[in-house]
Amino acid sequence: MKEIINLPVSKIEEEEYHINMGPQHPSTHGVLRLLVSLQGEIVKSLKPHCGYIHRGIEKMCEKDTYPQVIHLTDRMDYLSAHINNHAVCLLVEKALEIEVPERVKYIRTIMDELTRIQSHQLWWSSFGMDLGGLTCFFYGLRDREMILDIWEETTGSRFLQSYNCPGGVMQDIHPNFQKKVHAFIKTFKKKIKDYDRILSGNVIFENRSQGVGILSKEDAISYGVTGPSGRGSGWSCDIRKIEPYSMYGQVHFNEVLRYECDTYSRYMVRMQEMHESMNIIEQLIDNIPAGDHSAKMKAVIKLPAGEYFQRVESARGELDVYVVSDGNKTPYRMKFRTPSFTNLGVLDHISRGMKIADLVAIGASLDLVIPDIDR
Amino acid sequence: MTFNIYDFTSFNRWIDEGLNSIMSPTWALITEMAIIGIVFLLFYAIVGLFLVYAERKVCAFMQNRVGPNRVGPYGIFQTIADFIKLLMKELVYIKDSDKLLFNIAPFIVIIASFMALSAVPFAKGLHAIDFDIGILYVIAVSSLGVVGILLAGWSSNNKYSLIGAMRSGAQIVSYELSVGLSLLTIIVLAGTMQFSEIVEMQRNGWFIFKGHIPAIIAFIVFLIASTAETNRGPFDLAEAESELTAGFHTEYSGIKFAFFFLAEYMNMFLVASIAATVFWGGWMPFHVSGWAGFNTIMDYIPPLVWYFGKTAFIIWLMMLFKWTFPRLRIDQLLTLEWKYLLPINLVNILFMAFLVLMHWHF
Amino acid sequence: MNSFFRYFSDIFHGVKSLLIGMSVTGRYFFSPGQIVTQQYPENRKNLQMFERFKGEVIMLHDINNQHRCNGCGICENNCPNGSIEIISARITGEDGKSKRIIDKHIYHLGMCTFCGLCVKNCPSNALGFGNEFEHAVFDRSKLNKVLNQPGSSIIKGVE
Amino acid sequence: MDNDSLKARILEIVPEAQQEENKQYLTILVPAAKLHDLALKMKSTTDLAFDYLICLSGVDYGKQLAVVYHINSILQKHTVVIKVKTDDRINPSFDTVSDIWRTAEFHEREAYDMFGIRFNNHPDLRRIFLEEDWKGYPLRKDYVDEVNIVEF
Amino acid sequence: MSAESLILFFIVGAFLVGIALLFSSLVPPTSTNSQKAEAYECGIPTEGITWLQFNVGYYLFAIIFLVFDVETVFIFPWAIMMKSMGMTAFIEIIIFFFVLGVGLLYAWKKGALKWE
Repeated sequence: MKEIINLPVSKIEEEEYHINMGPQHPSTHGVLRLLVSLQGEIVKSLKPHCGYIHRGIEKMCEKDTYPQVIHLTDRMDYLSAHINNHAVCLLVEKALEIEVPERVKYIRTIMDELTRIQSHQLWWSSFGMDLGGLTCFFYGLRDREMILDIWEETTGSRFLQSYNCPGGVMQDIHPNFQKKVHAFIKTFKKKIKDYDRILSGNVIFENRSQGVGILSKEDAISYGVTGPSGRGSGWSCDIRKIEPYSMYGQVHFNEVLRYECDTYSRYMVRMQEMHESMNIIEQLIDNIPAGDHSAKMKAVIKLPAGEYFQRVESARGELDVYVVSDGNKTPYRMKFRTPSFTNLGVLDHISRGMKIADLVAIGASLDLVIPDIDR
Repeated sequence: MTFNIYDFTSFNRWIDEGLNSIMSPTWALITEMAIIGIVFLLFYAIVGLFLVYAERKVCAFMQNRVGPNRVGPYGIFQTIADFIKLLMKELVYIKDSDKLLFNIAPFIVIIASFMALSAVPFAKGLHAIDFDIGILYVIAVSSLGVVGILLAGWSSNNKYSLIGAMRSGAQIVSYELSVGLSLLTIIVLAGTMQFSEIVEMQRNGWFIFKGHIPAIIAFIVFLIASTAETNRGPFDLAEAESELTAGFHTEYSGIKFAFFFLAEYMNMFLVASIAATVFWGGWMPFHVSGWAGFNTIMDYIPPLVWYFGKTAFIIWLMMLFKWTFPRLRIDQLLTLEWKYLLPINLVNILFMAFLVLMHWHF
Repeated sequence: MNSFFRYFSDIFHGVKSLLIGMSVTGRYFFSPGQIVTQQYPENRKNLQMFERFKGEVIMLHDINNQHRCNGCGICENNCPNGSIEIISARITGEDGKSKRIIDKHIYHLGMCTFCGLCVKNCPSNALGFGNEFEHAVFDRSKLNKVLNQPGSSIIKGVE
Repeated sequence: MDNDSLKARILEIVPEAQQEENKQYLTILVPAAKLHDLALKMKSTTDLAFDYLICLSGVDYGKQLAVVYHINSILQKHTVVIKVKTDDRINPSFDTVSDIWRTAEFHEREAYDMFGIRFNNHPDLRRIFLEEDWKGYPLRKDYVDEVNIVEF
Repeated sequence: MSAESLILFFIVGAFLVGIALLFSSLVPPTSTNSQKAEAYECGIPTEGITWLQFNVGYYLFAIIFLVFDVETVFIFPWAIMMKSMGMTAFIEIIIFFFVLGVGLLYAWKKGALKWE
């Protein structure tokens, strides 16, 4: 009290109001710390502080063999665990010049898209929760449960499956797999209408998200904001289209693009992507060819010396694996270019001049996963 | 048509005379007051605990969940268990906080809701104080609660709390207007501010039917504004948990936190009961003029059931709001009030006045 | 005048969208049959896990208390976290040759990340995943398990 | 643009550049002093138009420390890998490219954090994951970890 | 009961809070340390002063509110008398509302109702 009274008026105005959002904050979905400078309710600038759950995955990779690396990639972006596995497997297969069986490609693609749907479902849930609509959270998680059950039946795990392995997948799909995926798609197509009713069309939601957190296409490219966040700015950055891998070259799907560049458009891109993912799954699920679930691999996988780079489209954006190999069974250097880490960089830029409530909405619309940032 | 089996006036008189016959008038008054105090205290606690339980169950059902189901059958003792737990919690004090204001804040919040409760008529003759300016009194007293919230936020020496308190101040101060004006619409129709008279006037039809269009508009506006005034979602900016963790009561622990919680639910009960009283006839049964048989059957349903039924329905509506909508932003909140609700309200009052003038109401 | 009409159409559409939203939650409120909550400790009896569920790593024993593990140590090498320790012993077989058998197959459940590499790479299919998932214990040391049951021996012909 | 003409164009800008063998992308080793100049031209020249920095990775090659830039052109749809190396392991430094590609800001901080590579003119070069008082740079090959949990 | 008994409700309310606070400050075990007494800011020590001069936006609304709330008080007596006074009251309130409405419109156009 006393200090304020003694302060000269001009001094008080200069003083910025610093407030910490995180590490223990409901809206950061983990342990991200944002040091926000406020003026009233307006965000002047913010500084992200990450590293609270940095586990040094890249360092650990240097000690692990390639099959062992995969279980670590699960733990980067735990919501698109399967896609992360897929990236490493693709890289290893590319380096060894192995052609995986068609069946594997089908399974991997379907699994990838299921991952994308469940990731977006969880994102939708937490987006609703961040905006204060707590019911969304439960609806999203409720429907996500079906995908987790499908996974559990086939891979044995609900969350961090480690299902991919270099050359193929760990186990063949469960006999019930196709039936259950069909059931899921049928159910979810109904449920997603509820999503639209309760949040997408809601006037409060529209006002909260439209015109908030404008990220122009140029900025998106310069900041490397990929994935649905980048596509919400009209940047066609879908690796599934640019450098198709697995079955993506052969299925028909639209790259969802929107041009409003705001939180709403990022939201709508993800909602549309769930439809597209279901579309992809529907094209593949009945046509999984018979065959082996894995290519013949040597017991010890050694990558020829050289440098390899693999891009895949994870649920949050472009996930790249960069490996420098010296011919050993462990990678010499393994770098993951994770989408959340890169997308975090733009948060300061697009949330300036917005309100605290907008900051929460923007953060949610970028769909940051903290372990993906910290690795 | 009078139907007085549920009239509590004689019951009150009986107690009053009985007490006066056995003791001096002063002591009788004191005893009466003690009885009323204890009754209201119990009522307050029971309604508060029940509402917390009800909200948990209601939101659980809306979210495809079961809700509390561990303590007692269907979890009905969950809130009691929570209350005991909170009572046994340590009260944490924050250094550099303004201790006096920090401690006073829960008092103000509770007292404001308590005093506002005193004017609510539960049934004929069953009300503590029947003011002739009942509505004005309730509006005035219930808005005292914002002082408590402001003090709580300010004294905590916490940035989240301070922002929450400021938001809450701007919010409640704004929505105060709409609450007042929407009630005024009905006062124009009723011509009185006394709750008992207002209820009595709805004997042959609730005001929401009598005043038709303007009354319905006023009811909707009142519902929105009162939801905002009780700091409930989608207007829970003061405690916006995804932005300000817990807003103004971030630093409150144990039973002090419980009091803010309790006061929020009691305020919800209060505005619901006012809405029920002013718009939906309070404890008056539902009557359709001309259907004598139907009306008689309705009369047999006790007024307390009518009253609590209507209140519960409005509380349910408010819960439906909270568990459906995302939260508004502070500027949208104020836009809603100043650019939508307030002009609509002003026009609505004129409309109602015109209706009254032309005798177009029923 | 245009903005005047937009003012009212805004209100109309806003209220409409809010009512649509409320219809969703309202519908679920009145259909308690759709509740998805699993009452976990109560439904323990009829809780059926999927057969592939990775609850813990177990060593498969047949009814004669025999397993297929010969203690080759491939699982130990494949484990990324070092959660498997093999303590082998040497015995003299019936033919007089000294051979290696498993003494203790120690499995640190607390360190296991259920990547499945040990099970996948086991050459004699001695390991598998069990469905038990209630692993909570009060003492961390209880998470270190010996997988081969006491008194068990290796199935003939596996080594 | 195919790899050969890309290489020719880059050699035009930086004659000292050398090509490194890589099956996937055209990989070019650039002297550290020319890096910023090259990056600027690569972005601004219309036929190159490298506007998207995919990935920036620090690599410890044993003797040398290197930074590897994977750069992509959205319009021209070509990708190039630019590498800069330094023998200076005590105080390695390169020019920042964060003024050209904003995404480099965070990635350079990561490289600084993990490899100790300084980036000149970087707006906010602090450790990003580790604490400010962390000793050493963990991803370097000569980093000794006193408390290694994996090798218990 | 008469209006004086309001004091009763005041006392009962204060009693309820007071007794619970008393109980809660005496019965539960207490412990203090410097970490516990920190203001909660997501686990990070607070930087700078909390009690700062705050945005004028909040106060602007308070001022507008004050104007309108005082007007509302004037409407209350009119509302009660409306029925009995009839046309006169109606014309009076139209004039009154016109003035109010112009004020609101002015504030609206001036941007005073815009949150900044």
